[in-house]
Formats: sequence, structure tokens, C-alpha cells
Amino acid sequence: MMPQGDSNACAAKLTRKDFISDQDVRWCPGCGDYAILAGMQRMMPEMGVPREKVVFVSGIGCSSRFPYYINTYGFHSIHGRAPAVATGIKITQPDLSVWVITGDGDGLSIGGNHLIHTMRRNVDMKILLFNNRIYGLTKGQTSPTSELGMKTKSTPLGSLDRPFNPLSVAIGASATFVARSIDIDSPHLQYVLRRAAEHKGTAFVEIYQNCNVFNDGTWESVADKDVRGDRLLVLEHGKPLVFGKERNKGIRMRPDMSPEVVEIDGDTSGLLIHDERRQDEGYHFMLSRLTSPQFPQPIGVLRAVREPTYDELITEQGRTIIPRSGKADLETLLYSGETWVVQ
Amino acid sequence: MMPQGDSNACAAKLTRKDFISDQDVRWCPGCGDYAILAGMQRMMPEMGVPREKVVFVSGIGCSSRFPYYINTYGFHSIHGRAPAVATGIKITQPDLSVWVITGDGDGLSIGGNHLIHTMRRNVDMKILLFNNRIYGLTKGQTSPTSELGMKTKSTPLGSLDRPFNPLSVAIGASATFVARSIDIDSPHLQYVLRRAAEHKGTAFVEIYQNCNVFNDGTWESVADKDVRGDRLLVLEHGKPLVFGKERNKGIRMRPDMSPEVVEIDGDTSGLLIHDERRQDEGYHFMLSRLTSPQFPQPIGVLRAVREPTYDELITEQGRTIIPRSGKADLETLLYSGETWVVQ
Amino acid sequence: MTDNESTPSTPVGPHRPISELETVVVRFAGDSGDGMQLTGTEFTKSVAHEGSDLATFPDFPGEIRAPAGTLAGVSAYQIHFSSQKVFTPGDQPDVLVAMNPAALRINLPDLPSSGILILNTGTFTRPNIEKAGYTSNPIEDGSLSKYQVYAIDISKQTSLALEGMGLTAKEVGRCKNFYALGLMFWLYTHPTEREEKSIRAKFQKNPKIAEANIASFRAGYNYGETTEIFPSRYFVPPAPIVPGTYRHITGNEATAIGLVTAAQLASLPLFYGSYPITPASDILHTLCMYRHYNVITFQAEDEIAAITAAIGASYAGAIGTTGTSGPGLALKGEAIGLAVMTELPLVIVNVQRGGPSTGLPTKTEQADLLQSMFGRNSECPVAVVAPATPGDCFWMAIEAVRIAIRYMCPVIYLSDGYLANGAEPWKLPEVASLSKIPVTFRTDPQGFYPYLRDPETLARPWVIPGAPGLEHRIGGLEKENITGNVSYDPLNHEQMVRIRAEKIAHIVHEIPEAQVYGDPSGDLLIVGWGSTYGAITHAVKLLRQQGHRVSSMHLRYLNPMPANVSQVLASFRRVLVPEMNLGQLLMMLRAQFLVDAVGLCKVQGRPFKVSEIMARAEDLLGAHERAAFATHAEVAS
Amino acid sequence: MTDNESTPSTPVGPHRPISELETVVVRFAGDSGDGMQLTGTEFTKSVAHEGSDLATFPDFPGEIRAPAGTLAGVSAYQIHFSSQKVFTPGDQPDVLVAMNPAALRINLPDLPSSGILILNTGTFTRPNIEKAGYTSNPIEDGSLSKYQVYAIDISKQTSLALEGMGLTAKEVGRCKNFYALGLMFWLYTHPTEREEKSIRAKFQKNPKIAEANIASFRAGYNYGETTEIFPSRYFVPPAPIVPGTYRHITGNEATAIGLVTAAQLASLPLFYGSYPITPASDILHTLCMYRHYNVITFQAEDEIAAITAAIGASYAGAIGTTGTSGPGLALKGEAIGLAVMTELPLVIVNVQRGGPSTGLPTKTEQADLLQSMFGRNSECPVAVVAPATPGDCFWMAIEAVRIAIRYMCPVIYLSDGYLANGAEPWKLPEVASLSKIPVTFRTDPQGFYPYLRDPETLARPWVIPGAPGLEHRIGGLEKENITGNVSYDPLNHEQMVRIRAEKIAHIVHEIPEAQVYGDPSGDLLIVGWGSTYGAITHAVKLLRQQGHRVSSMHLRYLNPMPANVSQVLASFRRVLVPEMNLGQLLMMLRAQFLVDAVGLCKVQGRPFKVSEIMARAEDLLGAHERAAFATHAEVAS
Ligand SMILES: Cc1ncc(C[n+]2csc(CCOP(=O)(O)OP(=O)(O)O)c2C)c(N)n1
Ligand SMILES: Cc1ncc(C[n+]2csc(CCOP(=O)(O)OP(=O)(O)O)c2C)c(N)n1
Ligand code: SF4
Ligand code: SF4
Ligand SMILES: [Mg+2]
Ligand SMILES: [Mg+2]
Repeated sequence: MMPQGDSNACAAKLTRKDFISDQDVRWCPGCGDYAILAGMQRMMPEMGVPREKVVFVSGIGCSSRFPYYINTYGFHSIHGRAPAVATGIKITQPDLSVWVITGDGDGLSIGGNHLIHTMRRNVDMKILLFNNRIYGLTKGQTSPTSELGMKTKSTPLGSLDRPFNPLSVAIGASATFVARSIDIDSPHLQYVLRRAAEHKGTAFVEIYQNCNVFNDGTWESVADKDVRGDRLLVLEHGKPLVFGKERNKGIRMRPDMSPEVVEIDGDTSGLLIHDERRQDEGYHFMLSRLTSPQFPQPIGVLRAVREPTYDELITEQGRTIIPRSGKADLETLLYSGETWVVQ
Repeated sequence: MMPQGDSNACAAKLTRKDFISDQDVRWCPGCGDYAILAGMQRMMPEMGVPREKVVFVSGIGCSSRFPYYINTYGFHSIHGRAPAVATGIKITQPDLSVWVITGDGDGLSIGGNHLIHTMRRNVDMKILLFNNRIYGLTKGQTSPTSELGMKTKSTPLGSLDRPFNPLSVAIGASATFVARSIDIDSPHLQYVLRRAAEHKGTAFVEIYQNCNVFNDGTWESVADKDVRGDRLLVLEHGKPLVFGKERNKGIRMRPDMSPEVVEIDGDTSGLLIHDERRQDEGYHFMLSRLTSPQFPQPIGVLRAVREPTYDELITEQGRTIIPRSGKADLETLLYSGETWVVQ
Repeated sequence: MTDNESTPSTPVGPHRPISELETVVVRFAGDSGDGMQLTGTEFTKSVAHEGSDLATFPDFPGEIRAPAGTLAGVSAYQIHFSSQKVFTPGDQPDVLVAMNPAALRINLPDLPSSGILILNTGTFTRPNIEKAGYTSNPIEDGSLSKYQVYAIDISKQTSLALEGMGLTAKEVGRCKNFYALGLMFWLYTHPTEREEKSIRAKFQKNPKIAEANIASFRAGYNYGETTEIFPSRYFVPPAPIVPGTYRHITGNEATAIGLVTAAQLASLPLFYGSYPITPASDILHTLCMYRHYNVITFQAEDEIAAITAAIGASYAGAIGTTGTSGPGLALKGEAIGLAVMTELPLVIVNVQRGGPSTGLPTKTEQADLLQSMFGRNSECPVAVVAPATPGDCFWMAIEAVRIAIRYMCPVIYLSDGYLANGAEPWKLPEVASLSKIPVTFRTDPQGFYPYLRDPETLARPWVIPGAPGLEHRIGGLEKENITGNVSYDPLNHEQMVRIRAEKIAHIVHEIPEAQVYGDPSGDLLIVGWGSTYGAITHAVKLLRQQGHRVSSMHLRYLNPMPANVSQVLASFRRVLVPEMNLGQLLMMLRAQFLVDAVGLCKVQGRPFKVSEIMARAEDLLGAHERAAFATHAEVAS
Repeated sequence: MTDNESTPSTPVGPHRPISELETVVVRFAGDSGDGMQLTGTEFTKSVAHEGSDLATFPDFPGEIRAPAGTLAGVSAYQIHFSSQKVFTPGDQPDVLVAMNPAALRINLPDLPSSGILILNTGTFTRPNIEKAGYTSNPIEDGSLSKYQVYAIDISKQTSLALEGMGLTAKEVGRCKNFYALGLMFWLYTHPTEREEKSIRAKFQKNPKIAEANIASFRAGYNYGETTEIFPSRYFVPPAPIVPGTYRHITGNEATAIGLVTAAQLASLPLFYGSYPITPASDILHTLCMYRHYNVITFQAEDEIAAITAAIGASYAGAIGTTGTSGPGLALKGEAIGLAVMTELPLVIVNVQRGGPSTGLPTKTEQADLLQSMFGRNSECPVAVVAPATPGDCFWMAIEAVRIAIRYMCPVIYLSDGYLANGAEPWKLPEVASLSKIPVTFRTDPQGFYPYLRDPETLARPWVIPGAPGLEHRIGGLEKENITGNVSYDPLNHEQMVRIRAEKIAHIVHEIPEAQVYGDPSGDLLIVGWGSTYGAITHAVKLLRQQGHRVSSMHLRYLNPMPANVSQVLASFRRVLVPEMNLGQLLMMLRAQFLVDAVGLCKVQGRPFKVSEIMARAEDLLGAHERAAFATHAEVAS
């Protein structure tokens, strides 16, 4: 829609370095955000999109400082509003690759409404929610993903709010792409980021992120190298739901449509087969609710279906309406309706 | 928590009339809101709660005028914020029966975030969302529940937003009680209202409501007397999912955990049995997604589970903390921390 | 005007004299279902064609349809037409057409004694009379004795006229209003052909109804012609109107068309992010008709999403605009700050309504001026403009866009409910006369910095994503001047705070001086802004005719104010500021210019009457000293 | 003071003279990890016990931990103590303790030449020096020649002192700050026992660390005692302080405790709805410790939910309060309107920070005054109060609650980042001296109307759900006076608009007159509000000592302003208004009183220096005429 100078940076030639900005990174030493930033900078060149065609939009939070550190266009907006800002950008320039970086507070607390409406509209943008289950930037209050009973600066007696499950919220809001990954599992993270990049429509990705200062080890019990095998269910399209260090456990469905964990020895028949593309969300929703300890927690792509995106529909509407509506010049605009002449 | 004069109105003796206020009702003739108001006024006496213990809170919209017409305490707040106002009321006076009246715009558009957070916290209040799939009060713009392609004042070329499914949003937000009814089916509506009243925690009820001025007949295709039988699935706890004028159809689950409609002749074995009380939401979510024409649309109580409510937890916290924390007088409050004396 | 238009082309009834009038005010009033708005606009079109100057005021009930026949359901439409220049819809009607008892009950208080009162007796049934809150039938109980009453059973007359046309009773009922219209055409000697054409056009989808309405219209006309009850007919000569092509336009339409025009003049896509709210919604309804003009309307989930999406659109190279009313503006405050900090162009349309809080959603008010100036955290200056008439909305909308782009800043555009729904004949501009709005997107990486400033305007460059080599990051944290990097440096912060303020102040160099109506100096200056223009100007005109040394200055630019304001204020002995608020412009003038101006405050959800302004002005001219903030309007409380 | 406290109880080194000083300003600066805030507060406690008057200013970096040794990571704590009354933390330090190169780099510019500079040479390694942006080692390149430099390898000294205590290197590193503290104790002849007790108390959970810190503390003390490098020690005599029990308190703590106290005095539950935001979050953190005082803290999903929940709480009979900073206040605007329309008590705490937009979240500013006055749609008046010192936060919080309840209205309470984090010794009030806040919930249905008004205050009755027979409905639409029914009546609307304004204006009858510091009339009046109190008062004190006819008036009530303001303003030749904004109170004073006051505007995210105010005052006293809005501060831009 906009006039553009032609790209001088040939996408093919880009490397990770090209996506490192000149700003020095200001996260606490040891913060999980560093790994996510690195993963993104590694994945970016593979997208084959020139830097000037990429925009990162964020709200406010430690996570939301992300755009400063990646050498593309960036907009560090206000708390919770990044999806709305990004919507305006994407509608105006549908050919941009638009990414939203948000946190569990920014995206699910103050920004929850924009998040679900963006997913409802299926605006073509990638939303990465860094979930550290705490407010980092403001130094440690509960967030909408903090566990019930968690003691924080704002809940010294323990939090009384039941947490959101970000994936369930996304599926409830009819998101077309829903995935999860982990800051410290960089190959998996890059895979999920690539999948998000490839998806047309709103791609929602929850990333387990460690805030080593205010909520250290929040994901240890599921994401630590030594427990992962048993606590995480790595989803692969078309493959049965198998997990466990020895790959000796699987997930089956009871006749009443509830999931159960079963021991398997090699034979995976009867297990649910992961299908990220099916339309009916009951299955995807069920996956999103699987939580440790009874169940392994799923990572990977839960749901990925192609539906018309909001920006496509708008562009399409323009394409079809403009010819139908005849001349669109100022003369026609002004001299319409009932006019009369005074001599 | 508050000092109260004792109730002079003995709940038992109350009748429908006691809940009719002196304000003349200002809805368009023929509006579905009248039926809902009547249903509520009929149900109220059955609750056995004295009028002064009931508060209706609303936002802005035609539906939100509701509190003026029912003779209890009422607060017609601002657009979208009713659940938050109600939360403050309920926390302060946990013994009140708190009802929120909202619309598809008030509750799901501007107020979407407060709605999902209230359900997440499971604050004990009943939320009735009058869904007419249009903005009535502002004279006919699309709402978040308007169908894709719907032509309205603000979308003369057809709406480009995919609609929310209110029940799915609620289940995605971990609501403990989720139900649906219809303005024109008054026995069913009163049943659902009673169930909501009985539920402890956030009870979310979507009510199909007709706006005969700006969106007349929006629910005809499913709710009309003559099609209801085949287009609606009336849920009853413990009963198989059977529907159809001749009760000759049922809903079964495929091995891949997707629902299918099957013809039955009397024999309901193999059909899913409705269980509103089960913890895992996959099944309830699947129900929420059933939509005509492929499926009948469920009405009744989809989900009803008992979990600690936010107000209970706060009260409980107070009960446990106060003894533990010793004297709570001003002397102790002020003369704490490190003090020193200047003679 | 052409001859055939200047005199009525239907034969004039034999015995009836035609008296010429300079000015007439007619009010049509009836139930919402009676189609009074249509009757009014049809009559207005004819008046315009006859060459009178005119102003109209539709006054419909709250958002929801009230039950038929109730006071809450009364809808009215007033037209003021004259052979002289017309500034307002008129303080009070000369002729009141009341289609039912409720309409009579609500509107009669405005009718001066011996005013003409036309009633549809057919609706004065017991239930209707009671619904209107009358204990007895006013037509019979003599309570209307001081008016010239014409009691006609319009309902019955209409059904007689439509007999045999095969219409349902309901359809017949819907034609009543054209009977009344016909009667007015006869009374004011308007030609009927044009109207009949217009009716056919309007109902072309349903010819049967079209013919029925025409029959009803003729019946009304002929009733006047044939019956003897009207002693005379009237004729209002054409007014000296600037020649040109005219169109009847409401403020909301003009605002919408102005925005589209501005975007076209800037060769930019127009992005309008909005969340519906009375009385601004019609701007959205109008704009969404212009998709083929590269207009994108985005109905957001709330006002905050609407404005932040508009900010995103501006960032991406569209002209981002957002529209709302007072409560919505309050919600947009934080985001306006983001646009100020990121120095992006943005137009915020605010159609003011009665408040505070939800207030009186359908009524007019001017009480968001100070909110527009200060309704955000910290020092957060924006430009503020305000149209003076429905037609002026077109021009000020273009101004708002021009300023926003040239200075890379948000502009708040203050309309109000009265302008939004009020209509006037609007002289269409020559397209060629509209000057382009220059836009340059920075594309050259050489020496580029995001906050490099244009020495003249202090504006930063507008760079849009997609421009290779200019990748950069902006946001809401304080920026280092030039580089745009995040900076906590104390001196840089102070410098930026002052630059943002100066940038807005600089706009003064590119806006016209404020016009003074009347002499450049005198005893009293009446200062106004926004929709009070008509009432103030008319009041000043009359006061001057009475020989008073009174002038007026109407501010269409409120921040910054035109350069000559201070000098104009200094040229008058007293300064009066009539506003539909408690003295907001008044406060700004007193603080900025230390002038002992006094306010005339009316906060009743309805516009000033000319007489109210004249009364207050005469007091002041009577030179009694008064306390600075003392104010009084039609009502003292 | 008791004897044993008035002189140091450790033997004084033989050859060192003790010179008495009236006033000292010490600044501790180091890396965030160095524990400078703890060092500062420990020293402050000792100073307080010694009986000096004092003021402190902590200055820590932005929200996120910056890498060790970087400029962004520098944290500082300044204390000003004296045998005279102390008003501010001091313009500049006499002594600067810099624990690493970055701390030196950032703080050195504030140290006057020949100031005392104590450096930890152990940290001046090449990498650290470079991180600080030095090209060469400042200790060696002579760039420090104009200061009294004491270069000590505190790192090494500490590890020597802790040898054999079985500590990790990291643990040893954490003890450095106590070495510096010990040195200061020696230099200012403070007794050591009390401090050692205090350290044991603080680290009781970890005795090993406690002993290590004590050893380090002693080592520092003995270093001063045994080495000869310090020519002399100092002694600051006790100040004439009002006797009583004192407690060190920050503005945020005082605000929280004030709110709890007010609720207790009103025998109401306290409801605090808030969404975390710097610098207001600590109020939430403090209040959530008081659940057993019937305090309910509700961390809402956003600012709008926070305030609307508070409104619900007030409606249900708690005292509803909400707290935020500028951007959050912008979001609350619409909801404040609801509280104004429903006439419910509500306290909105706003801890101002640097803006606009996200701005400088950790820095102080005073630029939300006009937002507080006008940041909502339509005519929407609220009361506005502002504490002057950290301790005053307690008193004004009680005032805010008292006014909100008595007048059934929202009250905006304006603190700022400087008050919020700044601390002062606070004299604890006698509990008995605190007067109850009367509350009556209407429970009698006889003659009840929701908007029946108290003739004195114009307040409507506070009825809470649960009261039988008083069921009624309120909301955001305009109300009919008395009955509270929805009303679109024009005259009722104007009456209600004026009643809401009068209700706030009436508060003037129940607030104290503004105190004038200095003579009641003179050449110059300096008017201030909020946290500028200390700097202004100190400046006035010094100016008067120089013989100038200067006084000051500090406004703790901004809307309405005290009754005597106009008369006080009229009693001075010139009026100067120093503000950390571009002239907001200035605008209010000029508009309301038509006084040609001038502003001194500093918008740098940091408080005024006494010298800046004195300089501007001396200009004005020099009686040169200046344009009304001309302003200038430390920096001209
Ligand atoms: C309107 C507004 N309210 C509150 C804040 C304060 N604030 C900044 S970030 C944040 C939450 C950060 O938490 P999260 O989104 O989880 O990000 P994280 O720092 O944990 O990465 C809050 C409350 C703000 N900047 N603006
Ligand atoms: C802050 C704010 N924004 C917008 C409005 C205008 N408004 C009032 S009601 C409404 C939507 C009503 O739709 P819905 O909630 O579906 O209620 P309905 O009238 O259909 O029952 C809107 C946009 C408002 N009153 N306040
Ligand atoms: S506070 Fe937590 S989330 Fe924020 S930068 Fe530090 S470690 Fe990361
Ligand atoms: S507009 Fe629609 S929803 Fe509103 S009152 Fe009329 S019919 Fe009912
Ligand atoms: Mg977080
Ligand atoms: Mg609706």
C-alpha cells in the first residue's frame, strides 16, 4: 500500500549479526530473555525477509525491551497495547512481517482484551508471550499466570487469583496458531519461531521464560534438562502422543472423552495422534489443559489452521469494491448527494 | 463485613411484583430484553434472598438499563466495567447476591478483559450476557459476536471480524459455571437463572436475545419454535446428548476425539453422557464449539464445578491472618519499625 | 436565482393574500414513528431551492425507541429560513406543527403567544392525552387560547385521501407527515413539482408508497388551498446568497468528507480507528462508505485500541485518525501521550456531549476543551482546533490533518453534538482551489536520525517501515534529541519537554489571524469557539444594529491561539466568553493574557439562544462591575 | 538527649583533633550490588540517634538490574545532617564515597572542588575503568587533583579482615560496604555498639554473615583510627529537635500508613485497588502487609479495573482507594467521572513520575496537577491535595480520606517520586490526638432520597446495599437532584453541574488557611506545592538571612485552595512559582487570581537545588521586568 524504496539488503545474504542492534542489552545477567533474543536473531535470516520489512512491536515490561536489541524496525509502545498498534501497522502495510513481543502481565493482564481480539480477527502477526509468571520490570508482583498461593511482593500471604492458561485463553479466543516453547531449549525454540513465522494469521506462542531475579526456577519442575523427558510432551504433527525419558508413556482418550496417561512398550496403537490442523478445537483445548504432575505439559505447535486473515480480507475488500464504486476523485466525493445551484 | 439493619422484608413472602421497580421500562416495543427481565423477576423470589441483599451491576447498552427496572440495589456503571465494579462490591460485602448484566459489546468488546479476569478469579457473581449480536444502544454497529460478513451501519460491505463464541471464551478463561439460554424460552431461561443463582463462584450465562430493531431474527434459525428441536441440544446432567424433534439424533465421539451426529432409534448407548461437573474442560469446550448447521447448538448448563471463590479466599485469609498478626490497633501500627526517642 | 424558481408555480388560491416575510421559524414535532425528521429535511430542501438562507436543528430522543405516544418518544425538527443571512435555527418557532399530544406538551412552552399552532386532532385520543401527562384535552380546555390554533384531523384526512390505494392502516399512518408537509408548502407558497419528484426518488424501491405519499402531500396542499381556515399565505424572498453549488450537510458528514479530502490531498491512505459512541458514530458510518477512496475504517474493541491502531497506522505511513466523544477521549489520554512522545501525526476527533461520565449522551456540550489541553500525564502538548459550523467541519478537518502531518504531532479536533447533527446549506468548494498537503517520507539513510529536526517546524522525519537502511526503534520512553535513543539524561529531558512545547507553539506561524466581526475595538468583545458561532454572531449583529460598540472574535484554533488574540483582547473595554461549560476557554484566556474576561456559562445540553447572549452583553454594557467568575444564563441556580 | 548517646563511646585516636561542624552532606555511591542503600540507611539511623536533623535521598538505577560495573548500574544514597533544621538532602555532597569507577564517573560532577573523595581502589581495574567510560585511571592521571582524595583498597582490606572466617569470595565482596560504613563512623565520631547490635539484628537469620559484616565494619573504623591519613575527625552536635518518638519513614510508607490510619479512624474497611506501577508500587507492597487491619488490597488486571473496583467497594461501604502514577491516572479518567456522578467517596493516590507517556518511570516530576484538575470528560470537579514532605504524606492521606467521606466525592492525592522514595525522621503522633472520622450510613427509609443533600456540605447520603427499604439505583447518566432518577432535563442538568462544582468549592470552609513562612507581606512571595517544600523553605530561610523581604506559601490543598490565598498573593510585590513542570500551578493562580506570577520551571526528573531557587529569586528581587511566562532553571534551552 505504501511507496517503498527497494531493498538494498538482499535477504538471502543476511546473517544473525545483521539482526543485532547497536543498543547494549539491559536485562539482568542470567535472564531468560537473552536466550530468546539469540534464538530470534538466529531464526530471522532463515525467514528470508529483508530487515526493513520486519517490525517488532512491544508493550512495557522487561520482555518488551526486546525490540531495542534487534536491528529491524521497532516500536516500544505502551503497556498492553502492542497488538492494537501492530494491527494498525499490518493493515496499513500488509506486506510487512509484524511481530509482537509481550509478557504475562503486558499481554494477559492489562493487554488481555487486545490479545484475544487480535486472535479473533486473525490479524497476520506473530505474538510471543514471554511467560515468567511474574512482573519483572516492576520488581516482582503476581501476574495472571502466577500460581495460586504464590508469595510475591504484592501477595505476601500468597496469591488468591487462579492463573490463566495462556494456551487455553488463545484457543478459547479462536486463535488459528497456538504453540509453546522454552527459553532454554534453543533448537525447539527456533523451530517454533520458524513455524510461527511461516503461519499466515495470528500466531500465538507462549515461551516459558526464567526471571532469575524475581521468580527464579519457576519452570524448573517441568523444563529442567533432567525432568523434561517425563514432564513435557513434545508435539509432532501426525505422531502419536508419546513421552517419557524412555518414550514409554503415551496419552490415550477414555470413552468419556477425557485424556489418560498409559504405559506403552513400543506399541503406540490406541494413542491419540497429534493433528495440529484439525478444525475442531476440542482436542487442541484438551492438550492445552494437560498439566504436570498428572500429565506432561505439551510443547510445540498445538494448533495451526489456515483461515482468511483480517488484513487479507481488508485488502480483498478494497480490490473488489474499488472497481465497483466508480470514480473516486474529489469532484465525485464532494459533488454527491443532493446539490443545488445558486446563481 | 458491613453493619446491616435487619431485613424487614421476609424473603419467603416476596413475589414477582416485589422486584418490579417504579421506573418505566424504556426498551423498544418487542425487544427481547422484556422477556429476560420478566424471567428474572419471576425467578428472584425463589432465591429466597431479601431484596436489600441483591445488587445488579451493569455497564452501558440497552441491556445495561436492566438494573433500573428491578427493585433491588442497582449500579448502572460505565461501559465494560461492570465486572470490576461488582468485584469491589462482592469483596467488600461477601454476603450480597451480586449480578452483572452486560451485552455482547459491553461484555465482550470493551469489557472483555474484566470479564475473563473475573472468571479467572472465580469471584462469586452471576454474569448475564444478553447476546443480540449487535450494538443496540448506539443503533446498530457490529459486535464481537456478529457473524463474519454481516452488514451493519459500521460494516456496509460486510463485517471482516470473525466472531467470538462467548461460551468458548468463558471456558478458555477457566470459568467454573458456563450456561446458555434464550430470551423467548422462559421456562428454560428461569431454570438457567436459578442454576446460576445457586452456583458459588462466577456464573457466566449467555442469553440469546433478539434486537427487533437493529438485528431482528438473528437467532431465528436456531431458536424458532419450529426448528428448535433439531437445531438446539438441550443439556441435562447425567443424560446422553440426544436431540431432534423426534429425539432421534445423538452426539457420539469419534476415536480421534471429535464429535459426530448419529441417528438413533431409542438406543442411546455409545452417546456421550452430559457431565457438567467434570473437571477437565476438553469436553465442555467441545460442546461450546457445536454450531449449526453441522451440529445442534447446546443450551442449558455446560459446566458447573465448585472451586474456592476469590471472595471466600479473601475472607478466609482475613480469618486466619488476624489472630496470627497480634494486636491491630493504631499504637501498634504507628510505633512499629525502628523508632527512637528525642528528649 | 432563475425566475421559475423564484415564485411558486402552482396557482395561488383566489381569496388568499400572500404576505411577504423576512424570517420564519417552523418546528415539526411528532412521535419518533411519525417521520418528522424526513418531513423537516424535505421542507428544508425546498426552502434551499427557493433561495432562502437557512439553518436547521433536529432534536430526536435518546438512543432507544420509546413507546409510541410517550413524551420520551417525541422527535422534532426546526428550520429557520430568511431573506437575510441566517446564523442559527432560531430561538423559538413561529409555527409549531404538533402531530400528537406528547409533541404538543413538550414543544408548546417554546411557542410565543399568538404563534401559529397546527395540530393533528386525530391523535388526541384519551390514552394519548394521558400518555402526554395531560389531565384534559388541551384542544378543548381552552389552554391554547393565546395561540393561533389550526386543529385538523390529519390522520382522517390522510386516510380519506388514500382510500382505495390498497394500503394497510399502518402504511396509511406512515403518510400523515406528507400531509403536514403539503400544508406547509401551501402556506409558504412553495412549488410542488420538485417535491413530488423528490418523493418518487426517495421511495423508488416502493412506487406504491411513493404514490401514497404524494397523494397525501397533495391532499395537505389542497386542504390549505380549498378550505378557508388560513387567512393568508406567506412568501419569504430569496436571500443574498453567494452563488455556487450547494449541498445540505451535517457536521458529522462534513468532518468525514473533510478527512477523506485531506487524505486525498496528501495522497495518503486514511485510517480511521474508532469505537462507536454517540454522537460521533455517524462519522464512522460515513467513512466506511469510502473504502474505494483508500479509506480503512477499523471498528476496534475499545477506544484505546482504536487510537493505538491509528498510531500504528501513522507509523506505517497512513494518516491515522480516531474519533470518539468525551468518555472515549478520557480513555485515549495515555495513548495520546505515546503519539506525543513518538512524534507521529494523528488526528483525534472528539464530538463533545453532555457529561460528566455517561451524562447526557445525546445532548450537546463544550466541556472537553481543558481535557483536550491537559487530559494526559505530564507535559504533553497537542494542537487543538474547533470548527464553528457544520460546513466549517470540512475545513477544520483538513486543517487538522495538515497540521498533524507538517508538525508530526497529534491534533485534537473538537466538534460537538450540536454541530454533529445540525445541518446547513454548504457551498461546495472548487476542487482546484484545494491545496495539496505535502508529505515526504524520509528514505535517504545518509545522515538519518529518527529525531533529527526540521529547523522551521521542529518536526522529526516521517520514516516508514519498508525503507531500507533506516531501521530504527521508537517508543514511549524519553528520547535523546536527534538520535532518538532512550535517554534518562536530566538536561536532555528538559530540552525535549521544551521542544515538544515549542513545536506546538510554532504552529502559530502558519495559522490565520483571528477574524474580528465588527469594529477592531470597542466596549465589548464577545469571544467564542465551536458551535456557539451562530448565536454569538447573530447576537452581535443585533446589538450593533442597536448601536452598541460590540464585536466578536471566534477562535477556530485553540492551541496555539492565533497571534493577534492578545492584541484584540486588549482593544476592548470588557470581554465576554459564552461557553457551554463552566468557563474553560475563559480560564485559558485569563491565565495566558491576564485579561479580566467574564464568562456566560450555559450547561443545559442545548445551544445558546441569541437572546441569552444579548441579555448578558447588555448587562455588561450597562457597565456594572461583576466578580470575575460570576456567570448567569437563562437559569440561575 | 542522654549523655551516653551525645558523645562517641569509642576512644578517640590520640593525635586526631575533632572539629565541630554545623552541616555535612555525605553521598555513598557504588554498584547496585554493593549495597549502598543499606550503608546509607544504617548511617542515617546512627545520625538520627546522635540527634542531628537530617534528610536523605536514595538514587537507584532504572527497574532492571544493569550489568555490574556499568554506569547504568550505579546506585547512590545521600544524607544531609546538621545541628540546624534540615530541609533537603543537600544540593551537593561534602563527602563522596565511590566504591567503583562507574560510581565515581557519575557522581564526581556534583562534588565541589576540595571536597572529600573516598575511593575503593580495589575496583579500579582496567575493565571497570573502561566500563565507566574512562580512557585512563582517574586516580593516576591527576584528574582528581582538586579534591581531597583518600584512595583505599577497601576490597583488599575487607578480605584481609575476614580471613579465616570461611566465607566465599562473593560473600566477602558483599561486606565491603560495611567497611566504608565503619570508616564514616570513625570520621564522624559515631558510637559503634549500637550499629553492631543493628547489624546482628538485621542478619540474625545468618549469624556468620552478621559477624563478617561486623568485622568489616570494625576494620573500617580501625583503619581510620590507626592509619594517619585522615588529618582530623568531625563532630556534628545534636539539633534542636522537637522531643518525641521518631521513626524513619518514606513518603510511600507514610501514605500507606496514613490510609490505614484514616480507615481505622473512620472504623471502615480499607479497600486499595491497584495495578503495579513505578513509583507507586511500594504503597501496594506496604498495604498488603496490613490485612489484619481490615485492609483489602486488590491487584487488578489494569488501572481501570483497580479504580472501578474501588468505586464498587465504596458503594458497598468500604473506603475505596486506588493508587497509581501518571500513565495510570490517565487511564482512570473516565472512571473518576463515574465517581463524581455517583457522588461516592474515593481516594486516588497519584505518585507523579517523569513523562509524557512512559517517560522516565523512576524519576520525579510534578506535571500531573492539571491532569488531576481536568483530565476527564466534561465538568468533572474533584478535590486535590498534595503532601509536602515524606512525613506529611501521612497527614494528607488522612485528609484525603476525611474529605472524600465528608463530601462524598473523589479526592486526588498528588505525591511524587521524590517524596515516595525520599525519607525523613518522622515524629510519631500521639494516637489519642488523632480525631475520629465520622461516618453515618443512611439506614432510615423515612423520607430517603439517594440525592437528598446535606445543606452544609451538599453531600448526598451514603447508603450501602444490605440496608432494607433503601433499595435504589445509581449510575453514570445525569441524575435528577434529590430523587437521583435519570434526567435529561436541561435546567436540572445545569443545576447538577453547578452543585457538583459548589460541593468541591465548599471544602474551603473546612481546610486550614495557607501558612506563610516569613513575613505576611514583602517584595517576593514564593509559592510552592508538593515535594518542593524543602528546597523552597531552605532558600527562603537563606534569602531572609541575607536580608531580603521574601516569604513562601506552600499549598497542600490545591482544589479548592485555602481561603486566604488571594489575600496573601496580593501582599507581595512579585510572586514566584517554582515547579517541576512547565507552570501548572502557575496557570491556575494566574487564571483564578489574575496575578502576574512568574514560574521557575525545572523538568529534569530531579528535585530543585536550593541554589536554583535562590538564583531566580535574586533575579526577581533585582526587579527586572520579565514576560509573564518567561522561565529559566539550571539549564536554559
Ligand atoms: C499504564 C501502565 N501501567 C503500569 C505500568 C507499570 N508496568 C510496567 S511493566 C509492567 C508489568 C510487566 O510484567 P510482564 O508483562 O510480565 O513483563 P516482564 O517484566 O515480566 O517481562 C507493569 C505493571 C506501566 N508502565 N504502564
Ligand atoms: C467509553 C464508552 N465508549 C462507547 C460508548 C457507547 N456505547 C454505549 S453502549 C455501546 C455498545 C452496546 O452494545 P451491547 O453491549 O451489545 O448492548 P446492547 O445495546 O446491544 O444491549 C456503546 C459502544 C460508551 N457509552 N462509553
Ligand atoms: S527482572 Fe527478571 S525478567 Fe526482568 S530482566 Fe531481570 S531477570 Fe529478566
Ligand atoms: S435497540 Fe434493540 S436491544 Fe435496544 S431496546 Fe431496541 S430492540 Fe432492544
Ligand atoms: Mg512477566
Ligand atoms: Mg448487543
